[in-house]
Order: sequence, then structure tokens, then C-alpha cells
Amino acid sequence: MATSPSQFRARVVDNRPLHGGYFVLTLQGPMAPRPLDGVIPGQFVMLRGDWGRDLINPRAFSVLDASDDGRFSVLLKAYGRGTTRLCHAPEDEMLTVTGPLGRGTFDAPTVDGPTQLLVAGGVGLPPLHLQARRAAAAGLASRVELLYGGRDADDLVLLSDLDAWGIAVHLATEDGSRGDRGFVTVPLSRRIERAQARGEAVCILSCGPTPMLRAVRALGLAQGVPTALCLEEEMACGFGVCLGCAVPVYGPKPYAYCCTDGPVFDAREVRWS
Amino acid sequence: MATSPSQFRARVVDNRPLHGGYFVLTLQGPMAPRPLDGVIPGQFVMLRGDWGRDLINPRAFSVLDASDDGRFSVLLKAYGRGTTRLCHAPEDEMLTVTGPLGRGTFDAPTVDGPTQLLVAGGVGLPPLHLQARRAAAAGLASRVELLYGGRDADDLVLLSDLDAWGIAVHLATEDGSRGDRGFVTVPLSRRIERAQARGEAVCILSCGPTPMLRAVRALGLAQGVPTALCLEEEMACGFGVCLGCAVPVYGPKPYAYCCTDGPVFDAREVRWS
Amino acid sequence: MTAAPRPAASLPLGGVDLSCRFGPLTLPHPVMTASGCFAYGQKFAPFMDLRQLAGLSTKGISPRPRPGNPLPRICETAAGMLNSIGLENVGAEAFLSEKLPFLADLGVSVWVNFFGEDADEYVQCARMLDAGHQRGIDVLEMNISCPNIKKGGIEFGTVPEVAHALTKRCVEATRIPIVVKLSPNAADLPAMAQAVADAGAMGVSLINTITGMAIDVRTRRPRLATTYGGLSGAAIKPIALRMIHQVHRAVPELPICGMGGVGSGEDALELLMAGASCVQVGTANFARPGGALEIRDELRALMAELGIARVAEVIGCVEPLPPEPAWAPAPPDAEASR
Amino acid sequence: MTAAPRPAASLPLGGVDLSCRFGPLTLPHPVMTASGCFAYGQKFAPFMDLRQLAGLSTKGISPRPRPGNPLPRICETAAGMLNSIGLENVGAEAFLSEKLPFLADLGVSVWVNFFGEDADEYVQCARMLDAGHQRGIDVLEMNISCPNIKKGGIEFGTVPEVAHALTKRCVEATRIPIVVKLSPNAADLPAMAQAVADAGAMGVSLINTITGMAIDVRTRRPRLATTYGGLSGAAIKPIALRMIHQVHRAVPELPICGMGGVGSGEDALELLMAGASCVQVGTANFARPGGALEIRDELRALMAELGIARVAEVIGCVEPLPPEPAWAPAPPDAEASR
Ligand SMILES: Cc1cc2nc3c(=O)[nH]c(=O)nc-3n(C[C@H](O)[C@H](O)[C@H](O)COP(=O)(O)OP(=O)(O)OC[C@H]3O[C@@H](n4cnc5c(N)ncnc54)[C@H](O)[C@@H]3O)c2cc1C
Ligand SMILES: Cc1cc2nc3c(=O)[nH]c(=O)nc-3n(C[C@H](O)[C@H](O)[C@H](O)COP(=O)(O)OP(=O)(O)OC[C@H]3O[C@@H](n4cnc5c(N)ncnc54)[C@H](O)[C@@H]3O)c2cc1C
Ligand SMILES: Cc1cc2nc3c(=O)[nH]c(=O)nc-3n(C[C@H](O)[C@H](O)[C@H](O)COP(=O)(O)O)c2cc1C
Ligand SMILES: Cc1cc2nc3c(=O)[nH]c(=O)nc-3n(C[C@H](O)[C@H](O)[C@H](O)COP(=O)(O)O)c2cc1C
Ligand code: FES
Ligand code: FES
Repeated sequence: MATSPSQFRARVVDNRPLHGGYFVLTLQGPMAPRPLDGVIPGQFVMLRGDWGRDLINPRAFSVLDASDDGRFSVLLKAYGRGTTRLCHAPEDEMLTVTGPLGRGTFDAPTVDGPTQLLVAGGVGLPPLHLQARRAAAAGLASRVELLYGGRDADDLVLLSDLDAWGIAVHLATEDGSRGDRGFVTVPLSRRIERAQARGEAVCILSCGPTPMLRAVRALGLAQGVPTALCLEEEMACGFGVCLGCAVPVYGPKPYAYCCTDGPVFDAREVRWS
Repeated sequence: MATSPSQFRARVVDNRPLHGGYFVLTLQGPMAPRPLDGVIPGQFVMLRGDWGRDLINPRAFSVLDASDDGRFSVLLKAYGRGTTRLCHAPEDEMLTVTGPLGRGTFDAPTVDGPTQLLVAGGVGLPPLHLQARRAAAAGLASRVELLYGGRDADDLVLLSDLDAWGIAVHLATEDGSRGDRGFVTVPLSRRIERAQARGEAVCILSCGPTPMLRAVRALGLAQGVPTALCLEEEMACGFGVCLGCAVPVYGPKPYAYCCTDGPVFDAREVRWS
Repeated sequence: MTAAPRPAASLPLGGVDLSCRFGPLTLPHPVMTASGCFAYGQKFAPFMDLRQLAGLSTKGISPRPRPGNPLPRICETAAGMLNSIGLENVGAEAFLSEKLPFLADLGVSVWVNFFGEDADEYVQCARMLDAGHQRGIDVLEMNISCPNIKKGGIEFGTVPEVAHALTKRCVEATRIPIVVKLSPNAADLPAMAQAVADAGAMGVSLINTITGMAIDVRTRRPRLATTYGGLSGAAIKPIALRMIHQVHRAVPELPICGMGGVGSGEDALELLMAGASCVQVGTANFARPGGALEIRDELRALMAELGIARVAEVIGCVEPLPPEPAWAPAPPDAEASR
Repeated sequence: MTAAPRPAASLPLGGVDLSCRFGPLTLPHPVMTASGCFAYGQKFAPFMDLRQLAGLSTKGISPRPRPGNPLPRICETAAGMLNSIGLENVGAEAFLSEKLPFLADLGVSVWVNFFGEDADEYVQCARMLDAGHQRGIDVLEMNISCPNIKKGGIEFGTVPEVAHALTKRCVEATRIPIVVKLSPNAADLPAMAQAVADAGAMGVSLINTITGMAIDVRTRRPRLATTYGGLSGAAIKPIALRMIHQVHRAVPELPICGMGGVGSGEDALELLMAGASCVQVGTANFARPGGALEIRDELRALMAELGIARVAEVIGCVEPLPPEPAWAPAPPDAEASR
């Protein structure tokens, strides 16, 4: 687990448009201490610009990467008012950042642990991208594989990074323009079947739109594959005080909290129909 | 009176900082028809950026100038949230403009009419600046004189224009850093005395902060000088429908409307203590 | 984010029928303009084709002309504004002779908002305006909710029995259908709606502005001369939606004209889904004098996108989210799934 | 713009005394944090020095722990947000054993917000929390206004007689002073305030959230699982100011803890001038976890700028604007001035 969270100001040093409407927003935070040192895949930050009295709450974004020069980045796509503003944040704009947040995160891969199937969709890529980056840096590139789904080829971003790290990638697009035609569950079930056929231990780490996570969960549960889901719930605070980000769970209490207990949850624990 | 008002989009082509916190914001409006053709000194526009759900109403600004290439400008200073945003409006930002608005405006000077004493303060300069510009263009520069007050020398802007047009200028600053020390009423009463001493017919056209207008009104009434005041009232619509911009008056009805009956009113008519 | 988007085939723009009904009235689309935010219509002529509106509600009319309140009368607040105009108006007589002919010519639904300082004045006003029956006035919108007049106003708007009695007298005083504009300051809106429906109101309008205040800390004075004023704009939309929904659930057969913070086609659709049969655009007219028709166009485009063919389909259509699976200390198939 | 700025010599920052009183309590400054927006305090420790707060109000406590409402529980609105947390809390027992010791150590004013599902539960809760008397609990803030529980809640908050009886029973059940948090959904706030004051409440807190709703037009579902939720944030500040002012005018001796949209020192000063003796910061804590202390600093700076030496000087100081000169068809000295 990373250091305790703080709130700080950060400057936009780059806001790079990718294809498909995605942006990589890079921020320069303070240098001493560097608030995001030791950030773990799945952890997130809350971002807000000086937006005045409307858009009162900050928005949650998974950390895509944090480097030791105090910079860090997030992957964005315009969804509503807040993300639209952030996609247009010009260089040098100052944002207010709270983080790193989130306690429940992805387990790191190990030499003899199960192969980690990183299942991503849309803006759910960052925690898995960071997981892959860390795995590669630790010489464990072969222990993780990315399964990545989108609407079309344009909807799949940052693939060259995975290539560079030597990580196996399985793609799916709804229109068939790249990889399998269909949802990411198509390559995922094939991959699980293959693993089961040869007795390979695998686990699923997944992040993406909720309908995708539901399908991944169903598949993981049905196939008996340990499945960790990185959830998105509407958040006001991000640090456990508003109780807005409840996740229905099985367990001693009916709700857990996405921001402090998660955002990563065991698929069995999540109380979804 | 200028053409009937319309609402249109205009692009920021220049936002020039002057000293003292003032900005001249220049906008490019449509070309055919040019909405501000024939604008009269005292008329104004309502401006609003794409500000979302906060700052719901547009802000009123006197027209500083409108040229026949469809451009027009306003003089700004940061006062509250709206003017602060406009002072920072970057080039190419699109604003929504309604105008030209205001029916009651300043009378043009004439060869044999009274000398017009244009009494300005702060962001009240534009209608008088435009009045002076028009007078000069009509070869009547000698029929108008500008009396202009500010906190300090920095607070007096666009003076070189008046010089270039050959218009007499009398200045006053509260700290005495330029012109008379004190309020603009100091040079104004001196000028009125001089006029009265030599039997010169003068009238006052004034625009500026309300405390200044009160003082100018008191002076004008006391000296029996015809006085026209360009008022600022809080406005929601600018075209006579919200009834927010009421001006207390003597006359058949207790209130007139700054946006449609004004913004210029006869000082005698205004019901101020 | 548990609600899966409802799958719906989108429609061509032409496949959307915006026409709708408000009780006995048929409207070409559901977007009107709100009282006090549209004056008597004329001043919007430079900005829009008034004939394309579904209808409009006039500034509130009283039996005699009223001068309105001292200034300042308005001030902006977060995502809203306060006003204390004081129901300034030309009076019923001048309205009928000077303003109505222009409105009658437009061919849109003309709602005349009216009020009095006491019950007798309400009745008197309804009687005077009855002269507009079949001469241009389609609805009398009885404002029992204005926070800005001294006598009456508020009390009519908060006590069901008082509202019932007043409505009954006014309904009897005119042949023009009456729609009662309820006060959001009432504690029990459904009871108010039922009371005026029982008294013969054709429908209700809601919501009017909510009483609020702002202070200039530099002068230590209220920002409005009357201290209190009415809050309108985007800020109050959540309250409007709640009240429309409550009233629609409680008195489903009573048509509701909804208003409060409508500034886009999506806002309009939200109000319709909460239970409004049509909507009025108020404060948004100030910043966008042609806004009501833009909102109509946005509504059409959004309905097309969402595959909604007719307005009637969605009035009050909002339904609770499906329940979560029941909680248990362990997942139902904990063993099976291991 | 008729009000001339009040001339006042500015003060050095050190010339401002922020200390203030709330009934018998002395506070180092008037800025507390609000119930439900500050959990049990601990989670803010990474972001601020909690000891510098004037005080804090805990999440609402009930006799037994409560799990809270299904999701979604929150949604943003124009300059505000809706919540329907459902008063999730650890229960009085766990609060006393697990949360109170940490709070008691801070040396700030600890207000424990509490509620029950019915009158007996309220009394039971007050009795249980009485164990915190002189062990860290300074005030019991009785929430009779939560829109998010099924039984009780709203009704206690809108009928003066019911509120009076409930307050009386709770006051008798504990040695800790009781401050009643009133419902903004009540039609007559001054009557509510008088009723609870008569029953022995030390003061009142207002306002709680205002019941509202939002709809997702794509799914045709409410944005909150419970359909309705409570509106908070900047959007409601004008309503909070009006209610604080009304209650302060009607019951001037009753201390008011004000909240609703406070996000800056200027907002805090507005609430004080309307009649609050201290303020609580709610929703603003989410975006700015250290915000309450920033607001205190802004308040100090603003008071210095405006030459306000002590908080007590400005509580309820707002006064009506001076009247306009009387209207007449012609100016009083029309001839003289020609
Ligand atoms: C832990 C976590 C990590 C996330 N990581 C990313 C990321 O890396 N990249 C990215 O683009 N998006 C990410 N999201 C989603 C992102 O936070 C939302 O898309 C964003 O808040 C929407 O804000 P908006 O103003 O554009 O939308 P609006 O609909 O205008 O927002 C209204 C409110 O709803 C909330 N909201 C709406 N949708 C979501 C959602 N899906 N999740 C949470 N809150 C929501 C907003 O925060 C805001 O409070 C993440 C969300 C969570 C919870
Ligand atoms: C006819 C007319 C001409 C004007 N010409 C100019 C000009 O040329 N240059 C310039 O800088 N300013 C001018 N003003 C004043 C300008 O409109 C206000 O300063 C501006 O509206 C303040 O907005 P804000 O958001 O910065 O302030 P805020 O205080 O945040 O505004 C809140 C609300 O109050 C209104 N408001 C506040 N102060 C004034 C005021 N003095 N007059 C009218 N409304 C006010 C705003 O419009 C807004 O609705 C003019 C005003 C009028 C009525
Ligand atoms: C300046 C102003 C004046 C108003 N005058 C009236 C009125 O005379 N009669 C009335 O019933 N409502 C009046 N209203 C209320 C509006 O008709 C409408 O109910 C309310 O503003 C909410 O809608 P909105 O948020 O779209 O403005 C007025 C509102 C404003 C802002
Ligand atoms: C998420 C949330 C939870 C709340 N929970 C409580 C509560 O448990 N008890 C209570 O009395 N008020 C509760 N409130 C109301 C606040 O204490 C406060 O009265 C209200 O939000 C207005 O202040 P604000 O605009 O500063 O948020 C809650 C508010 C929010 C936003
Ligand atoms: S976002 Fe506030 S508790 Fe999780
Ligand atoms: S600003 Fe609306 S009537 Fe003048």
C-alpha cells in the first residue's frame, strides 16, 4: 500500500490526444515528498479544476503511471461535464489532486503464481496498463497477458506500450475491426479454456465499464477462475467519508466502499445479480 | 437608434491588457448583417461564455467601439466571477452576445449646442469614449471635453485616443498622482464655474460608479446644468423582460428600466436621495 | 452504476411526434415559456418566431396595475438567481386591451398568469380576464405562490383548505380553465394538488420560485430590497423534479405543467419523465432569448436518439431501480463457484 | 446598486478575534464541520490538523448500527449534489467505544448527531449517548429532518407539536445539551424553532438537505435508488440564509448553527450575518478535505479587510436597505433645480 493520501496542486504539463477520443493527461505534482510515490495498480486520484461553484465534487481517475520526477498521468475520455473539461485542460492549468486513494488493489504477479489475465475495456485500461508495466519492470512480463476490448480498432489505445514490454495481448472489437469480433469475453473464454485444457493456473484482473465487468464476473464465477474486479462507483469524496460509493457485497456487512475497501473486489464478494 | 437587437456568437480576436487591471476585449461578430452597425454611445451588449450551469445570466457591457469589419470591443475590469472570466477569455473563445441594447442614449453634440462635458470614472469610460470618437469623426472635437477620474494614474486608460482626436481632457485622481487630487467633481465644478463665468452653455454626460454618478447628479442639479447619467443596474436579460433593472424615477410611473428606457437618464428624473 | 442503459432503437428526427395534450388542450410540442420570464411576449419577437412556441404564460396580472418592488430586485446565486420583482404588471384592463390582441394573433396557447392581494381580488381578476374567453386566453394560471407580495400569496399556497376555497371561487368566476401554480414552500404538495383539483382546477403548474436570500457582506445589507426573493434556475431543478413526481404519483389524472431550471432538451425530458405533461422555460430565457425553441429542438433530437416516438410515452414513466440481490453473509452459490 | 459600501477601517489579521459563543459553549472560531460530511473525523487526519477545528458533528448515530441504502446513493446536480446515504452508521454502542475516544482527545467541540426510527428510538439513543457526558460529547445534535429514512424523520421535522414533544423527551433523557437540526422541508421554520426552544433545546441547526430528485433519461430511472434524496451544496445557500434569518428574527435568543452551501469565508460570514452563531461546512469537505480550516482563514482575512473585530459584532447584523425617496410625479424641487 502506498503512502497516506494528501491533497495538492498539480500543473498540466501535457494533455495528449490519442485516437478514439482518449487523452493522456500528465500532471506535475510536488517533488518533496512526491505524493504518488509507490502507487499501486488500482489506486486512483480525485481531480478537480478551479471550476467555481458548479461541478462541486472532484472526479476519480485511476493512475496510469507515476514517475520519480513527480509527474503522473491518467487516461481520460469525455463522458460528462467534468471529463469534458479535463480533456480540454490546457497546458499549465492547475488542478487540485487528492491521492493516492484506494486500499484494495491488484496483487502483483509472482514467478510461480497463476498467470494474470488482465481484462480491460475503455477507460478501465489504466490499472491493468500499470500492472503490466510493473510486471515487465520486475521481469515478469510473461506472467501477465492483456485481454482488451473496445467498440472498434480506434477504441483500443496505448497498445504499443504493451508490445514494447513484451506482453501478450488478445484483442476484441464489437465491429470486428481488430481482433475477435464481439466482447472481450470472447478471447477471455478461449484463453480460460486453453488454460484449463493444459492445467495452467490463471486468474482474472479486470477493469472497465460495468456491463463488461458483469460479464467477466459471470464467466470467472462459472469457470471457477479467481476474479478481481476494479469497480467504478459514483464518488463524492474518494476517501471514505461520504459513503456514496457503496458496493453491495456478501459478507458481514451488506455494503463495502469502493474508495476505501476497493476499488478492487473479489468477484465472489460482489452482490450483483 | 440602432437596429433591433439580436443574439449571435462572436469570437475573441483580441483581449488586450491595459494598465490598472483593465482589458480591451475585441470580438468578431457576423458580417452580414453586422449586428452592431449604427450603435449609439450608451448602448450596450450582454456577454456570456459557455460557462455551463453557473453564472446563468449574461453580463452587460457598454460598447467601446464597433467597426465595419464586424468587430467590436468592450472595456473590462475584473469585478466578480463573470468579469474575471471575461478578462481571461483567450483568443478564439466563442461568446454569446445580445445587442445592441438600450434605447435611451447620449445625444450627439452639435455645432451650436452646449459644450458636452463627458464625465467618466472606471469602467464607465466606454460610452463617453465612443461619444468623443464620434464627435471627433464629425469634426466636433471642440464641442466635447472629457473629465475623467480614477483612484490613481494607473486607473486612467485609453487617454492617448483622446489626445489623437484632439479632445480636451481634465483629469483627477484620488491620490493626486495625475491631474487634480480628489474626485472628478473637482475639475467638473471648476469647469462649470468657468462656463458660468463666461456664459458658456454646457451640459453633463456621465457614466461611472454609482457613488460618482450621485455626486455628479448633485452637482449638476445644484448648478442647474442639464445632466444625463448612464446608469448601471443589475440586469438579468438586458431587453426589458425580467424587470430586474428598475430605476426609481419621478414621473408618471415610479420605475423606469435601465435596459430599455435607459441606460441614459435625465438626472432630474432619477429618484435618488 | 447498476442501471444498464435501456436498449432502444433510435428514430429519425421525423419519427418523433412532439405533440401532446394538457387536459383538454392539444399542444404542438411540450415547450412553453414561464410567467415573469417572458413579459407579454412581444419583446422576444426580435429573437424568435413566437408562433413556434407551444404556448406562453404572461407576467402575473392583477386587477389593477402594480408598480413593483424597490431595487435591487435581482441577484445571481450559484447556478440560479433570486428575484423580487414584486409582480409588477399593467393590470387586467390594460392587459386585455393592449397586450392580448398581439398574443391572440400568435395562434399559440396563451396562459394568463394572475393573482390578487386577497381572495376577493383573485376572484375579481378571474372575472375581469374572463373577457378574454375565446378571444385569445386559453388558460388562467392562478399564482398562489408568489413570495414577493405582502398580503396573501404565501398563505394561499400552503394551506390546502384555503387553496381549495380560493380555487373554487375563481373557477366559478370564469369560463376559462384554471391551472393553479402551486407554491414549493408548501410542506405537503400532493395535498395542495388534490385540494385544487377537487375545486375544479384543470391542472397545476409547479414549481414557482423558492424563497431565498443573499447578503452583501460588505454593506451588511440583503442583496434584495425586500430581503427575501424567489430562487429560480438550474439550482432548483432537483426540487422541481421531486415535487412534480410526488404530485404526479399522488394525483395521476391531474395534468402538470412543470418548470424549474429547464435549460436544455434533457432537462425538459427529465421533467416529463417525472410526470409533467408539458414544461415551461423561465430563467433560461434571459440568457437565451430564443432558448425555448432551441430546447424544443434538443428535446426532439434527444427523443429520436432514445427511440421515443411520442411525448405521451414518457410522461411520468420513471420507475424505481430494480432491487439488489438480497444480502447474505455468504454468496448464494459460494461452494459452487469455487 | 444603491447601497453605498459601508466605510470601515480594515484591521490587521491579529486584530480579529474569531472566538465566539454558542449558548453556553465557547468556540475558538465559528467554523465546524457538518454531520454526514465528516464521518467520525479520523479520515480527515491526513489532510488537516483536526485540533484546529472549532468542532465537528458526527455522522448521525442511531441506537443500533444501520447498513444504509442501496446504490446509487449520490448524484451531482447544478452547483449541488443529492444524497441518499440512508443514515448508515456504526450504532451508539460502537460509537461510544470505538469512535468517541479519538474525538474526545482532539479537544474540539464534539457534536454527536443522532436520530431514531420512531420517538422511542430517539429517546433511547439520547439515553445511550448520555454515557458520553463529560467524556467527550459536548452537544447532541438531534436530527429531525432526514429525508432518507422511511419512518419518522420527515414528520418529526414538519409539525411543531410533534417536534416539541420529541425534544422534551430527549432533553429529559440526557444531561448533554441538545441542539435540534430542523428540516428545511417544514413550511413554518420559526414555529418549529420556537417549539423546540420551548422544549428545552439549547439551539438549532439549520439547514439539513432539501428533498430533491434527478432522473437518468437514458434508463428512465431515478439517479438515486431511493428515488428522492437530500440536496446540498452551493445551490441551497440562498434557502439556508433565508431560513436562518427567519428563525433568528423570530427567536433571537436561540443560538443557530448554520449550514448549507458554505464553501468560502465569505459564505460563512453571510450565514453569520443572517443570524447564525457558528457554521458547519458540509459538502465542501468532499472536494477540499482541509477546506474547513481554509474557510476559517478566509473568514479571518475577510473580517480584517472589513474591519470586523469580533464575530459577535456581526451575528444577525443584516439590516434592510434604506427606503428609496418617496415617489412623486415630479421631482420635489423641480423648479429650484432648473
Ligand atoms: C476508482 C475509479 C477510477 C476511475 N478511473 C477512470 C479513468 O482512469 N479514466 C476515466 O476516464 N474515467 C475513470 N473513472 C470514471 C470517471 O470518474 C467518471 O467518468 C467521471 O467521474 C465522470 O465525470 P463527468 O463529470 O464527466 O460525468 P457526469 O455524469 O457529469 O458526472 C456527474 C457525477 O457522476 C460521477 N460519475 C459519473 N460517472 C461515473 C463513473 N463511471 N464512475 C464514477 N463516478 C461517476 C462524477 O464523478 C460526478 O460526480 C473512474 C472512476 C472510479 C470510481
Ligand atoms: C448598461 C451597463 C453597462 C456596463 N458597462 C460596463 C463596461 O463597459 N465595462 C465593465 O467592466 N462593466 C460594465 N458594466 C458593469 C458590469 O455589467 C458588471 O460589472 C458585471 O455584470 C459584474 O459581473 P460579475 O460576474 O463580474 O460580478 P458578480 O458580482 O459576480 O455578478 C453577480 C451579478 O450581479 C450583476 N452585477 C454586479 N455588478 C453589477 C453592475 N455594476 N452593474 C450591473 N450588473 C451588475 C452581474 O451582472 C451578475 O448578474 C455595465 C453594466 C451595465 C448595466
Ligand atoms: C424574474 C422572474 C419573475 C417571475 N415572475 C412570476 C410571475 O409573475 N408569476 C409567476 O407565477 N411566476 C413568476 N416567476 C416564476 C417562474 O414562472 C418559474 O415558475 C420559476 O422561475 C421556475 O422556473 P425557472 O427555474 O425555469 O426560472 C418569475 C420568475 C422570475 C425569475
Ligand atoms: C452525504 C451527506 C450525508 C449527510 N448525512 C447527514 C446526517 O447523517 N445527519 C444530518 O443531520 N445531516 C446530514 N447531512 C446534511 C449536512 O450535515 C448538512 O446539513 C447539509 O449537507 C447542508 O450543508 P452543505 O450544503 O454544506 O452540505 C448529510 C449531507 C450529505 C451531503
Ligand atoms: S467516495 Fe466518499 S465514501 Fe467513497
Ligand atoms: S435587465 Fe431585464 S428588464 Fe432590464
